[in-house]
Amino acid sequence: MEYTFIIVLLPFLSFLFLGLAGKKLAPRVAGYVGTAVLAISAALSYLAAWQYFTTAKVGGVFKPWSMDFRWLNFTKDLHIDLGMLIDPIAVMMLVVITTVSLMVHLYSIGYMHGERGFQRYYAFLSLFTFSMLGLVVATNIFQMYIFWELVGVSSYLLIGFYYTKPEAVAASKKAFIVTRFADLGFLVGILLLSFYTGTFSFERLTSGDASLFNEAGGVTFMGCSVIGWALALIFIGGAGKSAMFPLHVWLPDAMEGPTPVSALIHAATMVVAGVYLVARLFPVYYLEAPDVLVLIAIVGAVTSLYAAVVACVQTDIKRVLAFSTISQIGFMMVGLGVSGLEGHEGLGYMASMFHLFTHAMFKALLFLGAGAIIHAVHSNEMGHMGGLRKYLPVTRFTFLIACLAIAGIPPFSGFFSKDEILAATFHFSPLLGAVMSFTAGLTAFYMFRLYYRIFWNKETRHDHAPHEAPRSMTIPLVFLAFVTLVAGPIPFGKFVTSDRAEYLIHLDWTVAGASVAIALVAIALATLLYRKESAIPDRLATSFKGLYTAAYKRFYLDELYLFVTKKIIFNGISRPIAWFDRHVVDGTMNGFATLSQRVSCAIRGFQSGQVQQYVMVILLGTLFITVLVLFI
Amino acid sequence: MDYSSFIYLKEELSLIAVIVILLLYDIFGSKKSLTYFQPVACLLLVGHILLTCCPAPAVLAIFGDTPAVDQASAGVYPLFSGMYNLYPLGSIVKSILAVGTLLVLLQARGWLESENTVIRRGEFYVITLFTLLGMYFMIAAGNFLLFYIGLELASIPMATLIAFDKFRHKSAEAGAKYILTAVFASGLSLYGISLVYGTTGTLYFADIPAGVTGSPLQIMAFIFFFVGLAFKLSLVPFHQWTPDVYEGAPTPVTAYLSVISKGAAAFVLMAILCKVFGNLIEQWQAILFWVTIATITLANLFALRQQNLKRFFAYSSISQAGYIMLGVISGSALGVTSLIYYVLVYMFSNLAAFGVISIIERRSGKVTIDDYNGLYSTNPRLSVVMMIALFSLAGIPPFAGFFSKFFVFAAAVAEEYYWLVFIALLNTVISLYYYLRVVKAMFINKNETAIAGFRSDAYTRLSLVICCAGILLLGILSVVYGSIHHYSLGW
Amino acid sequence: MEKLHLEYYLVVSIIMFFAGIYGFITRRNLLAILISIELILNSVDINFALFNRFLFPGQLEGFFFTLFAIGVSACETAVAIAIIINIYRNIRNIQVKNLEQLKD
Amino acid sequence: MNFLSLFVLIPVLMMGGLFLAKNLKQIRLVATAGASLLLALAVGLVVAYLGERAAGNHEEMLFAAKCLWYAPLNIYYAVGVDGISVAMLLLSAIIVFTGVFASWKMEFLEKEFFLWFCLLATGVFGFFISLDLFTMFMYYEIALIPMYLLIGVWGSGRKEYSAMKLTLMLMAGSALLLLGILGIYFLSGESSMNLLELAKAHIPTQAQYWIFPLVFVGFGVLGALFPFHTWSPDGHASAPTAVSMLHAGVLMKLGGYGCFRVAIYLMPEAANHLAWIFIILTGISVIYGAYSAIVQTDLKYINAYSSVSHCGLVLFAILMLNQTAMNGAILQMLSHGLMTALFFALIGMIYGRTHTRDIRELGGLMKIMPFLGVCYVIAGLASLGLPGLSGFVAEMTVFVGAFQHTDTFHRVFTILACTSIVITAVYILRVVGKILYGPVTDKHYLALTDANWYERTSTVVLILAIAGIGLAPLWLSDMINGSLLPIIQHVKL
Amino acid sequence: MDISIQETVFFLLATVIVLFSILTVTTKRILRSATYLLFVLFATAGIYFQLEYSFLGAVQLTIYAGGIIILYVFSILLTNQQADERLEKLKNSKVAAGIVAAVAGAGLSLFLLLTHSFGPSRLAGGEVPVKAVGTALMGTEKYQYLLPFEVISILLLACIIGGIMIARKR
Repeated sequence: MEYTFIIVLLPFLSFLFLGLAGKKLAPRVAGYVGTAVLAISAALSYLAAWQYFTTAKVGGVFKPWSMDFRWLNFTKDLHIDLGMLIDPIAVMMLVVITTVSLMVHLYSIGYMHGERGFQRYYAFLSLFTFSMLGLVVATNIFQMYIFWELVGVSSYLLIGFYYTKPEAVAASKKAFIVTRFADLGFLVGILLLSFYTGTFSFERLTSGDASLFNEAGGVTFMGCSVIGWALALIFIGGAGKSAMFPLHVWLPDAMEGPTPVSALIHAATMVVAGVYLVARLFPVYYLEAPDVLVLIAIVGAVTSLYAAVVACVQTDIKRVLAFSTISQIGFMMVGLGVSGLEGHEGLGYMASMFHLFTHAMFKALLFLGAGAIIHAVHSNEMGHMGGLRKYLPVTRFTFLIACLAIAGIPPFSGFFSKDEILAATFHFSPLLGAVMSFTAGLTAFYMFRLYYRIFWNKETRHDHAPHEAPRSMTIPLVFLAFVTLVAGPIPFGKFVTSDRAEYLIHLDWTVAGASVAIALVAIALATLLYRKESAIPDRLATSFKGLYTAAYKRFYLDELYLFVTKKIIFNGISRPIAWFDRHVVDGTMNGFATLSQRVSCAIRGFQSGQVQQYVMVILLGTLFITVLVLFI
Repeated sequence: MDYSSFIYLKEELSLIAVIVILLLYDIFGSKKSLTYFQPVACLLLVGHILLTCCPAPAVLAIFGDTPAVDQASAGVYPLFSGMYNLYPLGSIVKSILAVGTLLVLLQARGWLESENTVIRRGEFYVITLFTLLGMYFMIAAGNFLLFYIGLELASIPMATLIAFDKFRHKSAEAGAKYILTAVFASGLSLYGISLVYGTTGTLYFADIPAGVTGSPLQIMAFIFFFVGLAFKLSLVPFHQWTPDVYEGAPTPVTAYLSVISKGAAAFVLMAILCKVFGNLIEQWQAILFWVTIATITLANLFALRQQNLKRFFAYSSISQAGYIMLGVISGSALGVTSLIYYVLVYMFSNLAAFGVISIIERRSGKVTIDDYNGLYSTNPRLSVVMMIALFSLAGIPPFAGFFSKFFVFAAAVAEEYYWLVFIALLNTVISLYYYLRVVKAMFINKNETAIAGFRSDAYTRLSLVICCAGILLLGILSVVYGSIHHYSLGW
Repeated sequence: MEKLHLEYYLVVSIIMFFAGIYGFITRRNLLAILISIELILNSVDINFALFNRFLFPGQLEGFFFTLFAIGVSACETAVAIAIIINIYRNIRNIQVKNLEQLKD
Repeated sequence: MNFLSLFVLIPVLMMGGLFLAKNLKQIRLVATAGASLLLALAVGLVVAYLGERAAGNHEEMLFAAKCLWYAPLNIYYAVGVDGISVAMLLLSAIIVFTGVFASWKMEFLEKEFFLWFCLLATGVFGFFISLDLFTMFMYYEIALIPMYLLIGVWGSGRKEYSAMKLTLMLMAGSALLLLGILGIYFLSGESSMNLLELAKAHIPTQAQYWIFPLVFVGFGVLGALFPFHTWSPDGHASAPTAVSMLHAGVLMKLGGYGCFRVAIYLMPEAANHLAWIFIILTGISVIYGAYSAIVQTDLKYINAYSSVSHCGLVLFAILMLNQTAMNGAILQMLSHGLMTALFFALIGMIYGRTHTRDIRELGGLMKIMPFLGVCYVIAGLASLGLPGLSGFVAEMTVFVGAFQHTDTFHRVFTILACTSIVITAVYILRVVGKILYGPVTDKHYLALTDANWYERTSTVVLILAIAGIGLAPLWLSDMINGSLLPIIQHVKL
Repeated sequence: MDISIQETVFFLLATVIVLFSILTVTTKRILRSATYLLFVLFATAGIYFQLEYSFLGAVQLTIYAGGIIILYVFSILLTNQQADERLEKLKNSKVAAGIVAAVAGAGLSLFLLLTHSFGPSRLAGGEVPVKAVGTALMGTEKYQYLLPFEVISILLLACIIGGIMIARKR
């Protein structure tokens, strides 16, 4: 399996090449180079997947394959290795990433055509792909952290691609800092975990060897075990990347980046890194800190519901998709949170991974479709769209497929994965299941609201007729739509499960039927409200003004963040500190100087120029010293 | 009557010979021949220095007659039955002083050749050398009488040097201030000596320690005596004459006062404290502790504000004296080595600075720090010399001042004077500030009307080159310190 | 002289000494200051002679010190007076208050 | 004379060459040749060092040589290097090299500038090769004093004030240090200034309690230890480019290196007992510097405060007294040295074009000078600890090392120190966003040109070094680790 | 109370010295001051005579009274044109400072002197023969003063040169 190394390395070489030589290349060539390299990577990934899933099974369990080389030594036990860990989820992620990335690369040739910094764009895309691939094949948690940071930076660079646009710059900054803040949790979590277990290695951590955690046994902090804390902190890192409530604020803003970037990073790959992280460490979570898993489930559910509600009222199509992404990642988190480890208990895990897979495809499809629409109308606002079905037929159909998939309508892929999550959730807690079902309904509603507002509804005037995107953009759409269509029945449990053993999927029809029913009702409602131009939505908005505005404003979370950063950190901490530094600390230092000068001026009269005074001082000095020595 | 002892007074006798020759030359030389007065004087002094530098035993060996070495303190040859002590460290200090005097004389040439002073040129040389001779006797004295006469020989003619520019009121005023305070201080000192005599019954250094019992009167006597030397060293609170006199005196005389006179006094003070009042070590260490702190701190505080460079250097030299006291207070061999070394380095540094001040004052009449603004743009070499000197005074490596400061601190720390060294060290920061003020004026400040560029005379240049060489090499060549240390081992 | 203790003489010399100091500090004429100094030196001379005579009559150390001190004080006086006269020539005045140009 | 002395000799010879140089061309020739020679020598030293170690030479100090200097005080001119000094020498050589290119175009007094520059270099190199406390201290001061004139003459803004403040504060630190050194010398009972001999001797614990703070604070002033760091913002802001580079890049490392070599190494008991005080101070430095940097508007101030934070981390890590953290400290010194030098070089180049360093007046520079912009972003990313660049390696090593302490006190401060990576991100991105991105704020900027060849040389060399450490840290880390062993054994009591 | 002649002489001299010392420093006229000084010096000489240091007394009379006082008188007369001390009143603060300094100093010295036990007086010897003085001045043995004698001659020479240099017109 050594060649898998090349999968990761190729994008990096491409990045170096494009980054250093890009300026001298024609833009088109740069695009081709990037795409070609990705194509090789993708091909190798498929090869690897095929080879792995066909050969790696030993005794009914997929055996991971790994290679390592030492990168940095910390202590006797702790060292960072860089390497490749090939196991089912890694292979799955390789496939997802290379596929979506390839599609995005291809799509971007058309979408980014004529943009300034085209070469740079491709360099960054390659960098991102490299980082993401490195992340998923990480053999140890520190390697993951390394690539974790790298994807963060590539995301930053890509969100800020239009660096002359202040909004883009602000969004990129926000994205980076919020995730960085979460990464702090991740880092501390790593430090804690590694300190007590003495290893970073995933293989050792997830081996189920309880002796690793012996040292931490009994160490508690604020009533929870220290490993629990470590895992919770690590989850914070994942929550940041995966835009879990309340760390999701960066994701909607990140839509300022080019749309294909949103498709790649902020829909399909990077944002699921958190899910992947939890999945990677799942055995540890399950065995050492089940409480944290419950926490994860709750956070996932809250996020999911929250995002779905907000998505219902957004008017920027990319924002809607962004909230939809947040919501769907919430589903995945819930799936993991409710899952058990072995056998049928592991349904949630399997479902979550499956959903990750299908979601990557259809969400990328949605974003790329949105890109095609934006490409056509040069706007993100729903208000500027409507009635586009005539102009963009390919986009429309692929978009519809994706909408159906995400709404959970069989036989589209989303139905299968989501349904399993719901089943697992109901199995875990009916209440949570109900919430998630409701959220699924909301999902169907806002997706079709989106669909209708774009392609149906009232047609807006355009300066020039919108036209279908070029071939390079539509091919990816079609390809992804195809995957979305066919991915559903994939026997996913054969490949990716919590215990790496085979899992036989059987649909729970009560749950499935109910959810499909809910979805259909929601779609019907959306059709009613938005298919034609109608006053009902506005009326609803005015009658539930408070709720509507709050949801539109995303429940004021951004304002809260702004308040915390601007008012508290910037004005409340930094300014006083800077003032303190200049006036108190530095003032003290200057004070010494001033004091010396003052004293110097104050005593000048002492040197009066009168010789008699001098003599007097000599005499008194002598007497003083005498008295001092003799009597004191 | 055994007059053979005289032959061992090679330093003093050769200096007297130089003085006499110069005196006669000045009186009887024709006007034309007097134009060579300067070179002749300097050459004679060089000869004298060479003779001084020859190790005493080597010279003594010529006469084949080595006097008995005092066993109690190795290396000391008492002459005139103890009236006069011949010892290597003394000779080293004498030769250092002589070199310093030579440098001063080199720097003084330009000034002496000016119209007003040329007729008093001969006197300047003779009197300067007389004061030097006085210091020699101070250093070599083995008896308070000889010490006292030496002290007066070093200070009374000095007053005439200070008042040398007699038509300039400031010079005259400085002279008067100096002689009045000097006489007063020597009066106190004399009173102290009288009480020392009264309580010990002898004036011979060698015999006094036996009589020093530490009675209160004796301590008072000691303190009164101490005032005389503290005055010469300008330790606080006996320092107030210094700035006024330094400012008023002709610059070469200021240089001479600040270096030669001070260096001699420092060494003599240490010698007498250790050799004569060794029994009072607790008392004089306590005194020096506070006096040193006061000296360094107060002088630094005063120096902060000075504009006139000569006054500035007066305060600087007061604080330097404080640092010298760190060597004295230790009372150890390390201390005396450091002290001599410090004096040597200080001499080169201060004379370099005064050389620059002197030549600039002569060429432009300017002596304030502000006048030096932009000096580097017009007189780069002088500025660099000045900067090196200032850095050396501030104790910045690789200049010798760093080493000398380090050694005096080491000497004091060796005797566990941590707080004293701590305060002294903090004061180095203040002193660095004011030294940098001058550097700043020369290098950083801009000035449209900077002192015009000029070429200094060969004598000044020679002296500055010697000084700079000294500053640069003394630290790096450890042999100087090593040899001083070699002779101080018997301390 | 049995009844005349050393201390009697010493008291006299101390009074002379500090009278001199008082004079030095208070007089305004440079020559008057110089005269005060003579008192100081003179009192010291007495001290030496006294100690020699009363305590250590074996050798003449104090005696000679006095002898030399008288000579030295003569020198001092001569030079000081020369300087004062020079000042007088410069500014036609020998008040000590005129010696305050140099200060700070 | 052993070849380490060349590190001192070359700058001195350069000074001689500069003194004789007649025109700008010759000055540049001398400076470039000398700096290249130094760089080559440093690289050669690294190779030679690794070779010796690989050959199984386990002496604590390699290439050691000494000759008696001041016999009465038993002072030697003693040189020798271990992995740590080798690393620092390499850093210094790189920064001197790039500094020469960064000051390719001086406006006036080129010769003097390079003379002082070489004196500074002499001090820096001498400090790192010294094994004798006396020479170490001497070189330390030699390195400090040129700063005064370099800032005072060639600086900008409130240069006189800043130069004076910097010099006085650093000299006050060195005054404390001197007392500490003398204390060590006399109280160790060894009457030796040699580091290795002193380490074998035992300084009485009681004495350590007062000497340690003196030495630590003395060096700490240069390492921007709170609250003695205030020279840094003003000093850096006023200094000319190359001087800022050298000062932040190398000179501040003297502080950390000294704390480590002298304070910790020679006084292990006091280090163990008093570390907590300084951990608090350095912890404050780390956070405080970062927070202060957030609100600054002058690029150099931002960077200066950032240096306070980063150098605070160095001292913080040293005080953790374990091998990993100390290794991290050394790596952080290297990393901070390189990236801060890069920062200052870039700021200098930007300032040289726009004549302002106020981030409120700058904007959109990425479009106008993409090369500088990209370099600035890289420097920024290195500063905020992006993997693949040096900052990450250093910071992670520090954090992992610091986390080896299990008590709450250390934990809390470690986590506090960790938070600095977030704050760092905030101010770095703020600056990058303001000055490089967004619309161009001043039409005049449109006419500005991108970097020249010499500027490119300077930045590229630095970036290569940063990325080199960031990508392949193992050899460096192992080299340092090997040399830390004896020290750690010593400190572990 | 039998008061010997010695005592009478001493008290007489002491009175003169104390009285005129104080007058010397307090009188307003400088010429008087010089005259009072002369009296003090005479009385001092008297003390030397009483101590049987006749040679010293003689030197005192010749050098001090004969030489120095004359010098003073001449210079006072030379400079007395405007320097009329009576025109200005002494500043009270200065007087107070002087008195404080002098009294404090005197008090301290007296205290220390009078509490010090000098040991028994060993009055002996009688008059010092002039020949012994001469021998001591020319000898190099211990308690002989050839070297100081030579050095003081140098001092005198130096002062002569210096004095002339300052005092002469050019």
